[in-house]
Amino acid sequence: MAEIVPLREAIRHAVRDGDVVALEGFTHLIPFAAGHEIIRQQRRHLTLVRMTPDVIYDQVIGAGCAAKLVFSWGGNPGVGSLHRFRDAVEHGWPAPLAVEEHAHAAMAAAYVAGASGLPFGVLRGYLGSDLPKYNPNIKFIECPFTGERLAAVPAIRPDVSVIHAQKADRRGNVLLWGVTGVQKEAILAAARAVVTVEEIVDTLEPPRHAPNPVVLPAWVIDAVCEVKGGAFPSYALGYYPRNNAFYTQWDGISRDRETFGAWIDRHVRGTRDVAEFRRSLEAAPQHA
Amino acid sequence: MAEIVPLREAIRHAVRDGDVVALEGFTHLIPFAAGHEIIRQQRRHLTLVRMTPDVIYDQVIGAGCAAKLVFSWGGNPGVGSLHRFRDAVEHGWPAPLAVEEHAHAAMAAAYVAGASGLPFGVLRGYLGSDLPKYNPNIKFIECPFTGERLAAVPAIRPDVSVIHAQKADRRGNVLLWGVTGVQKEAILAAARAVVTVEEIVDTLEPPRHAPNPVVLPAWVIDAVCEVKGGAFPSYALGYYPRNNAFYTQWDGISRDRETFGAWIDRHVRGTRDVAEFRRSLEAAPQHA
Amino acid sequence: MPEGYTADEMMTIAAARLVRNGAAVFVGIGLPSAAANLARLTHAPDAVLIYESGTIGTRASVLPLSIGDGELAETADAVVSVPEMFAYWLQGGRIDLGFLGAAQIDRYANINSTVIGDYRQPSTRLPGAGGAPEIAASCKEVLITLRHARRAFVETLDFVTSVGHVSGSGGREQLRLPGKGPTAVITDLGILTPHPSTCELTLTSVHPGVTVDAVVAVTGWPLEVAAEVATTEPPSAKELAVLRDLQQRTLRAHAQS
Amino acid sequence: MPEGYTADEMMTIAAARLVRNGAAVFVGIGLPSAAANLARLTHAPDAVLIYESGTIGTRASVLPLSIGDGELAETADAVVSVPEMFAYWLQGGRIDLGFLGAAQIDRYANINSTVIGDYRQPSTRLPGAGGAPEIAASCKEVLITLRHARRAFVETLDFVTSVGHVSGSGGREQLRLPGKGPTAVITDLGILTPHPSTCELTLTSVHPGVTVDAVVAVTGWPLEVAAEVATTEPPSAKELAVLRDLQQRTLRAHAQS
Repeated sequence: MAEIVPLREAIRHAVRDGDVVALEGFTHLIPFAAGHEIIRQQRRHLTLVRMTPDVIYDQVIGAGCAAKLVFSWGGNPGVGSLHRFRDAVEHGWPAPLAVEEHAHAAMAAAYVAGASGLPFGVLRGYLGSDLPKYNPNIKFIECPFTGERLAAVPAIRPDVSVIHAQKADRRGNVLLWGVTGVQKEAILAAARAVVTVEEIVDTLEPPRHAPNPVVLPAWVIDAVCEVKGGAFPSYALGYYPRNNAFYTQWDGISRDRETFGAWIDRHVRGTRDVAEFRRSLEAAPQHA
Repeated sequence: MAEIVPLREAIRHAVRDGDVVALEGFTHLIPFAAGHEIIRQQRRHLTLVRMTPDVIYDQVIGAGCAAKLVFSWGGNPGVGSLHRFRDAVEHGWPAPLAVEEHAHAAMAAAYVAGASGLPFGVLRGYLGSDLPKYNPNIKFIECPFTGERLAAVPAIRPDVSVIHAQKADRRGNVLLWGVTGVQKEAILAAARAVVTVEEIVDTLEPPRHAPNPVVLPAWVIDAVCEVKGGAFPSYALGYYPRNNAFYTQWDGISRDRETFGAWIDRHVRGTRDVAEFRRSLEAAPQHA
Repeated sequence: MPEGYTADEMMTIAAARLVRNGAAVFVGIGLPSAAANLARLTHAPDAVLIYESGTIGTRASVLPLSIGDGELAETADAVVSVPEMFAYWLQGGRIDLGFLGAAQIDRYANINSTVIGDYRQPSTRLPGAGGAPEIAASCKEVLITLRHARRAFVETLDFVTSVGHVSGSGGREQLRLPGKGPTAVITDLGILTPHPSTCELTLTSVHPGVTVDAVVAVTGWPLEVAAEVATTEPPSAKELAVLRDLQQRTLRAHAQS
Repeated sequence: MPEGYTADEMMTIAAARLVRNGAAVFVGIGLPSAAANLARLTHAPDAVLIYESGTIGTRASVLPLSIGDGELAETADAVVSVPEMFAYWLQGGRIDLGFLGAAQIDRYANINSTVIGDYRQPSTRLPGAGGAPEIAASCKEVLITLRHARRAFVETLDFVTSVGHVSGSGGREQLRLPGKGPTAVITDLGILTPHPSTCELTLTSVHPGVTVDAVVAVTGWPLEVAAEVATTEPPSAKELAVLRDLQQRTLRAHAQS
């Protein structure tokens, strides 16, 4: 049953060194604030799971929190490379990063399997691709009825999943809408679940034209944290748009180890929460 | 791409003798009007598929349209037995009815597989049950990662699926909400798809507090038919409640072959559409 | 049977008492629905009622006649598709307590809801499995409710629809079934619970006014009887009042449609 | 290159022309998004644009910067979860046309978007597969767009992320891939199509002002050239106007955020 607690406390209790952690969000509602809190609390040796590791994972990897990444597309969406991710893979900096690499369809099926209590997911995929040569977690099985060859991947079952959503009510029921990605599956597949929300309200109600409202009942969540702006610089539909300038600037910030280090020290390690982080960025020319 | 056509025409084109037909609906939005049209057009040798064959399938079976039933729970919900179904299974009347019997979880997984372009669905199910002894379409497979034993069932791929929904727009996009059962999967798994709706409107919009709105785009549907009251005597959330009295009366009507035959001749074969069917029932004492 | 309440009321109330507050309960139509709602309206206000139609956390004011009544959807915290219900919620291992009924039950709480007689030439074709095999497998705990009669409590099932304790201790483990299976069978006469070591159903409580002999007489196998058979606490005034109020509201509501 | 338009504009417009009206198109960010939207705004008003973020039938007024921009959701006919998108819509075989980009391509239109160099010690770590392997497998037809350069059009891929025509004719059938694979590779210089019998990419059209030799020179294998190489129809005034209008609207909109 969800407890409504401050983010710092939620991360302190839920995320432990060495955990398998999924911070999910498919370009929308990316849990940046929660990722920053993981950096502030200096978690180590995490296995990070995410279909689309982007800027927040670049920061968590660059900050030295990660030992492994399970993913299917790692880029700065709309911009290009993730330089901290690349530096970790190409040069082992700040630490070597083991990689378990999939395609989107397989990650999605693996999350579904995790949420469904199944040990593996099945997909019509990976045929002809080199990925199975390098990832022992891709196997092939035969359909017992037709003999067709299908790919199988083990279920994803994070120790902890963290997502950001638009609203929660005071009982801890969570509502999100718009592009909802694989968030429901990530929450249901995890042993522990943390949700940050834009606001806590008396009654959950999607806006009139909300596409695709998704409700996660309080009893499948461990902690709900009110974190206004918790998805910045990504967006929260109905609250604020994506800060596209930041994504572009990140390319420059992250190319260089020292620039990155100074940025993360000043704006993340040197701040206590989203509000301070935002003020710190605004005080800095070009967000850098 | 959906054409907006009269129900009679839609059924004439979409449903052929010998087809595998799924009229889906989980107590809500049951496509009664479409089922009646199948009876009026005297389709034969159908394989009927449905998780919860209820009164409409009892009528279709009793009317001699069916050769086989694929199902997981066959009863008159809230009342008891389906007497025409039982008569067909127990005494081969009006014709023998072959049965392929599953549990709900397996039927749901089989529809999902059908919608997903997979040849089979996997579930943690059937362990210890006698059902696999009698249904060769239940097999067991091993997880390639853990060695666990899991059940597998072939995908359901109807020749035609028919559902009832609340609304369509003039392009043929369909909106349903409330208990939406396995309808999306039934439509996506089928080679041909027919949807009857309460009303055709200019702009699709779920009501303010609609739980769980589901949109099916026009281009996955072949025919949309405006059939006000098309789910009667089941219900259409936001339009009319379930006619519980009818379900109770059906028990009496259907127990006896002759009473059933007179009823179906008078109220279904003797009418041309839902409006006439409703008037015919209202003119008859006790709907019988 | 003492005056003031019926055997069905006792049975419903005895089942309701076994619903823990806060539990996620997979509810079927009929007695399970009455018991789960009674629990929610009395000692278990935070019980989460879940129907296989996809409605999660329903707070219907009246009992549903079908598993997918409109009020279940309208009063739910969330409504999901039926495939999601079975995959993410039931098979996902989130359900604390499942209710099952049956046409036949055996001494290890295996149940039949498929056919009476031979499967291919049945004397009675029953509705079939529905959600039962996976409810029996995946819920952390299962309660079975049915009326006591020799034709229902049988030596050998005509068909095993869903397993309880299979053929005794260790049976579920051997099949690697996730949940712990039936923890009680609640009838109109008393309560049977699986023996801690053998898993054989044992009469542990009789309802007020019912004798042990009367229960043994309508059980189709030599029924194990606990060394000390309790007498079920009779319905309290509050339990009876809330249950009757619920059922009268239900009758009134459904008479209108 | 003739005056009046850029090579990138020609490439986008050439790709847009291959989008049939009414087609369900799986669109990626960047050039595919520009091409698909251009098609929708010109000859293919009923094209259904689908993004892997779950948005179906989007009519965004500006091009998205990310695959899940808010306007994609707000202007969609339906928004579904990412697992549903990949399972029911892509794998379900409903997509007529998929767009793919690549860092490397070989003569059979197999592509690499994973690494340059050795997988375990890459010289360049690219973003990876994303949806590509299953887009390549399941769409009825695939268009590949990338700029022509020797480092991109290679004799041997460093890594096969997604297959096109595998190792030639019959390769897809042997793998039982459902779709017919890449039907055209559109570059800034011309259009390559798989040879009807060998499936080897063949230069069939050069954009205005581009010579066959220029294309051969930046292709890293001995490029097959069709007996008659067409010259791509230059952009029409309308195509150019609509594309530029779209891109200017996009710049203005994104400058604000």
